[in-house]
Amino acid sequence: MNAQTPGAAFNPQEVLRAQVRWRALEIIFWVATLAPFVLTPNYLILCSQIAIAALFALSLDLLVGYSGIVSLGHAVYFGVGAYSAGLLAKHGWGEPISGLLFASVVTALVGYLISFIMVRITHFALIMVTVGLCLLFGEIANSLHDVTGGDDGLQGVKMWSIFGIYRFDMFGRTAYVYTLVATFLSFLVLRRIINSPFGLSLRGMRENQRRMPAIGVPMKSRLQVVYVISACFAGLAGALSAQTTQFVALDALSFQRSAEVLVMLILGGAGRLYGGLIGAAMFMVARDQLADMNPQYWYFWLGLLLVIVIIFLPNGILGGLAALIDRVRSRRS
Amino acid sequence: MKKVFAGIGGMATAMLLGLAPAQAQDTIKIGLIMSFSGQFADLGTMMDAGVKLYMKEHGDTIAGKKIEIIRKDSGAAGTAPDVAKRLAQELIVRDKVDIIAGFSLTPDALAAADVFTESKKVAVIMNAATAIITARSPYFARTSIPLPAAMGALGTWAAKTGGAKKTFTMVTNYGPGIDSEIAFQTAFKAAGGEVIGGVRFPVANPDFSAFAQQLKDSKADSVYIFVPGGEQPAALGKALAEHGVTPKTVKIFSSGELVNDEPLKSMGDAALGIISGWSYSWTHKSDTNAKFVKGINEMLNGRNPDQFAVSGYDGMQLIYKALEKTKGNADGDTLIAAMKGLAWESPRGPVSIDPETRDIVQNIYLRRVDTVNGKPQVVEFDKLDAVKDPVKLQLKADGKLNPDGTAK
Amino acid sequence: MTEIALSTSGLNKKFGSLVVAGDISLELPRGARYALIGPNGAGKTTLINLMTGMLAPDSGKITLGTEDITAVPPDVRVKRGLVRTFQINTLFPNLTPLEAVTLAVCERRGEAGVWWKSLPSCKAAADEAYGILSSLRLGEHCERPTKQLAYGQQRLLEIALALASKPKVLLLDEPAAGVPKEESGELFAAVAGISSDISVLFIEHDMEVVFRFASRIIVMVSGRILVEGTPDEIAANERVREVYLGSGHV
Amino acid sequence: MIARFVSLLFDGFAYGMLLFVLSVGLSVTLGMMNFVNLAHGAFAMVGGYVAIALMNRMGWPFLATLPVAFLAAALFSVVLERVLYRRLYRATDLDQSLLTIGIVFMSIAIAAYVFGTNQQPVQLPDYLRGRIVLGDFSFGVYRLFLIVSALIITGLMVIGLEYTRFGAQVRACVDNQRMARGLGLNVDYVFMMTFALGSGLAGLGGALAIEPMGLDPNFALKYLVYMLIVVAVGGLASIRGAFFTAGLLGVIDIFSKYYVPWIGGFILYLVMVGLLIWRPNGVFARR
Repeated sequence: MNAQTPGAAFNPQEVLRAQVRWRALEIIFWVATLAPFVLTPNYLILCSQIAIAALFALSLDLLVGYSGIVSLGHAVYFGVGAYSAGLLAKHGWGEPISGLLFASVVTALVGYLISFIMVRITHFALIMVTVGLCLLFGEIANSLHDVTGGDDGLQGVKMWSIFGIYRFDMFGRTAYVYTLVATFLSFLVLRRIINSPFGLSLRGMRENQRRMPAIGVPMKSRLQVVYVISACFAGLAGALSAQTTQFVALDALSFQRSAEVLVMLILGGAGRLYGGLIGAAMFMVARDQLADMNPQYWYFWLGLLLVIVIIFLPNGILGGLAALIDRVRSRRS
Repeated sequence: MKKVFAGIGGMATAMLLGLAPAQAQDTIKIGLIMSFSGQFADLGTMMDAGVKLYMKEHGDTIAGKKIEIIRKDSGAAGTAPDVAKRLAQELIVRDKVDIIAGFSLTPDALAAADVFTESKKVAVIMNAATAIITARSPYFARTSIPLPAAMGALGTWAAKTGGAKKTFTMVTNYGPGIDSEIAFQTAFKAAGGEVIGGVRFPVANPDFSAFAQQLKDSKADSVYIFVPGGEQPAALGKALAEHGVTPKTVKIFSSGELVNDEPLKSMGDAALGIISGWSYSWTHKSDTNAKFVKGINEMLNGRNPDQFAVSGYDGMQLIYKALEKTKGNADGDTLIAAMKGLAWESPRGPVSIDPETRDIVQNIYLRRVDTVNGKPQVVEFDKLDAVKDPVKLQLKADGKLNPDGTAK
Repeated sequence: MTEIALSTSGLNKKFGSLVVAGDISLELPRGARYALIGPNGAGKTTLINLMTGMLAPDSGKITLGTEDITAVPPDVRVKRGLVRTFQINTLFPNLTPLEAVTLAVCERRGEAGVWWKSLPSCKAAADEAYGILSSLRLGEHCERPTKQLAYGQQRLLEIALALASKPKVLLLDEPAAGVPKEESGELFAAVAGISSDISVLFIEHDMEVVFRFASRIIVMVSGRILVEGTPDEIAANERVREVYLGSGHV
Repeated sequence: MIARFVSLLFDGFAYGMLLFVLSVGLSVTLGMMNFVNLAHGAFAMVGGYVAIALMNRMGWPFLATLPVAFLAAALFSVVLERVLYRRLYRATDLDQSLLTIGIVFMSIAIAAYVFGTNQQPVQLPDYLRGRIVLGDFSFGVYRLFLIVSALIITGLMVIGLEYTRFGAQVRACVDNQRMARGLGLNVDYVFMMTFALGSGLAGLGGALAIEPMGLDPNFALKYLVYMLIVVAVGGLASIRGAFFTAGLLGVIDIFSKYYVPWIGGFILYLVMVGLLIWRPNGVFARR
């Protein structure tokens, strides 16, 4: 796909612009996120949780898909965000939007502190340190029973209405609008980040860690920035979860949550911007539907789904689709 | 283009109509939220067996209405109360259920409390055992066991009759564990005993030897234990036996889970002499229970029922009896009103729903592990009749209980 | 006296008991074309790794211009103008050449850490990147993922990436490694076209090429400099014949 | 005082040895074959259920079930290796983890379906129960048994990998696959056997773990994290590393729970993160 009109002088800027341009499919995707209001109004609560999971997966994609750093402990940031938002609301400030901002700032700070550890190590040790930190934070939250409620969860989170008008209702209408808007705005920011020079240097790190210093890139500080950004958005997802369910459980910080979000991302396809979104939707819907059909043994079907995807669609659903389209195209031409 | 939009619009309308079926007047939908998978899957298995058995015995119609059950798994992500809350919301919004029942764990029930208050739907709690739960929503009714009631009775007995002077408490560090620790300690001290130490261990804890050693080093003459279901009772029991802590050396008082069938089998003779205070054991002698045990045996390949099964059974019983009274009206206010004061003969003995607190009133049995037919088994030797939850009695005495049974 | 662009004095590096760099002292004047030769395992690439900071020396000093850079991290050395290429392609397989070189240019211009601006807004960087690619005849391939390029084109991209950092000193580690002899001419034509302001030190095995392009030659054996001199001096040197040319031609 | 200290040390070490038996196979597959096998816990669970079924349904003695547990898990893993894993040897770590997590999910459901959700009770023979009292000191017999088993396994593995022909082949395949192939080694076969060995050890660990840890369908997931910790801190493919790490972690866990129970697992994870930052390749890694 050459963006140049034949005969015109080559314009490199146009080539780069063609890559970041909004595509029709993207617009359709986001318009489709509004469909549940009309098509499945009874599923809005699930939809809002999908939106939250999608944002969480997107924040992880920045690390896994774009920078090539695997984290199996991303729930640390989700949990910190959830507890900050939850505690703020519990202790008298239930305004949602400022709560979100507060939580993401707190999480970004935590992410900044943790990033000093992260940039020192690589590979398997790094993955295990992320696991370790996740477990460590879980234990801290558990032992601070008086503050966090420990295993009983943080109770008494009371959210005010958004703008003093829209109450979080039982049907999840407000919750879905709220999480969808937050996720979409975050997506815009993340999309911009990925399409920025900084985003290009992230992809450079993913592609070749050895070359980067040789073209003058200070890897560590670049990595620290991406850790902070990723943490910030994961925290935002956590805060959204705390606010819409008005409850925070220890589970927010669990290894399971970390593993789950990674599964969603790989399922959808890492490093593809929409991979996390699609993976989250697929995973959550599949889990919901399978668990309804077969509450005791649905694990089996979910496991089978993962195995099938990996065997037949390596690189996730979007990766598999892209490969398929490539194959069809090359056959035609 | 216009056609496409028209098509989408038509589809949307069709789906809207399809998804919101006119509520059939002759069906009552009951949503069951239980941990069918995960760490506490067996709790769900047992509770559900109780539910199924009751429906098998009593049919699936009541007051001319068909009962339809929708099962939801809250155990998927381990202990995830936000999932339980979402499931409750979805059952009400999406599946249009009339009644919700189940709730394996305290956090699940607490997280979902507001949903019932807001939607005015009745929820029957079949396990979650922390005292305060029923005070969190006026639509909660409970058929399991308010822990402090049983543990308080056990504490008093331990100090007065059981011969314990200095005790050590070991509980799991979450709501029910802390509840029962406080209840036991308070009652034990009030009856003249001394609490010389205690430990709270995490919900996920693979090895108990450090805690067994602590108990041993405390030189206590007795110990009180609370652990939830799952792998903990057997693991803890074995760690104690391994460190030479058996009822022969240290008097062991516990809640019911420690002496359920599986841990008893694993502990073997080391369990002989453990005293527990609880509302149900399958060894309870009554005709109702004999029939119930037989039913569960058939359903679960010979496994004996435990507290979870009987709570599930009685939960269904409560719903059926209340619906009978309201002639099939499942409206929240009507139904909860009908539940208040209901009394029936359960496999565990006579039970009723306290009209003030909507919590269960039942006998608490004191039991000892003895050898029966060559195997260790729980044997009842004493009971306290019609025990109410002391925590809520205290709230009431302090004037902190609303007329609808919620806490101020 | 000519201005010295890069110098090392007394560089030492050991892996266990193996000496990979022993007392290496050399000077690279501004605008020079020096070749570094020696048999396999002589420590040529290790020397480049030491000079660029990818390995830390056990002792010794590295000076860029007038500045001691021994303790300066690799990326900062690049910013100061000391740039290298790799013997084994060290590229970004899924980026296009345009993206890769734009990245390097942005980095040099201090724009690559900017996350709030969109990439296309860096017009100057993109134009410059395209200019570099065109000058190496990669212009028409700049939109294909790197992994799809022919091997020779990938070797050229190695050099393009280095040039994007506007080096003062360029260290080329076997630029024509793995390229068939008939195509290597094109690569060295590109090397020859590098601005004469830039000092170049290149590793190469093909003696013909070395004698054609280098003004001076440094011969390394077993981690030490054996001899340094003009091509004629080297060609005439007995010890070089013995140790290097001899063994190479047997 | 000394008696208490010795007792804690003993309990912790025995607990660690159990972790060692469960994890050492993962160290082998992950370290030597470079395959992220998160289903290692599922293999352990297979061993556990096989042992339980033989004991409770067919009346086998406990000790006789152990070799069968080993073989069953090894066989099961070979089938999976042939059918699924082999396709992913060259895939990314992420794809490997997703596949194996999928297998874990399936194994949990299958175990729940076949054996029920309840804890499987195990009644050990009398000679493995109770404790030995030596003056002030007392030791649980089963824990002693665990320590002895772990020592035997370590000994056999070290000898097997360093002094036998098969061991030499394994090391050759790991060091340089291409060269090993060139030398005429059947790399596929060596990998399959290595994998079977690693999974068999997991199965054995699963059978040994029923007594102290219990067994239910969640076993496949519950102890995965502990296994990963042992492997990471011990250093990949290092049997000695896994041995010492497991022992150390067990002791730290028991000591911290004894002396500072209110912060429970905190110290264990803190130590783990600290060790990994200090020695990212594993504390006992040779490199």
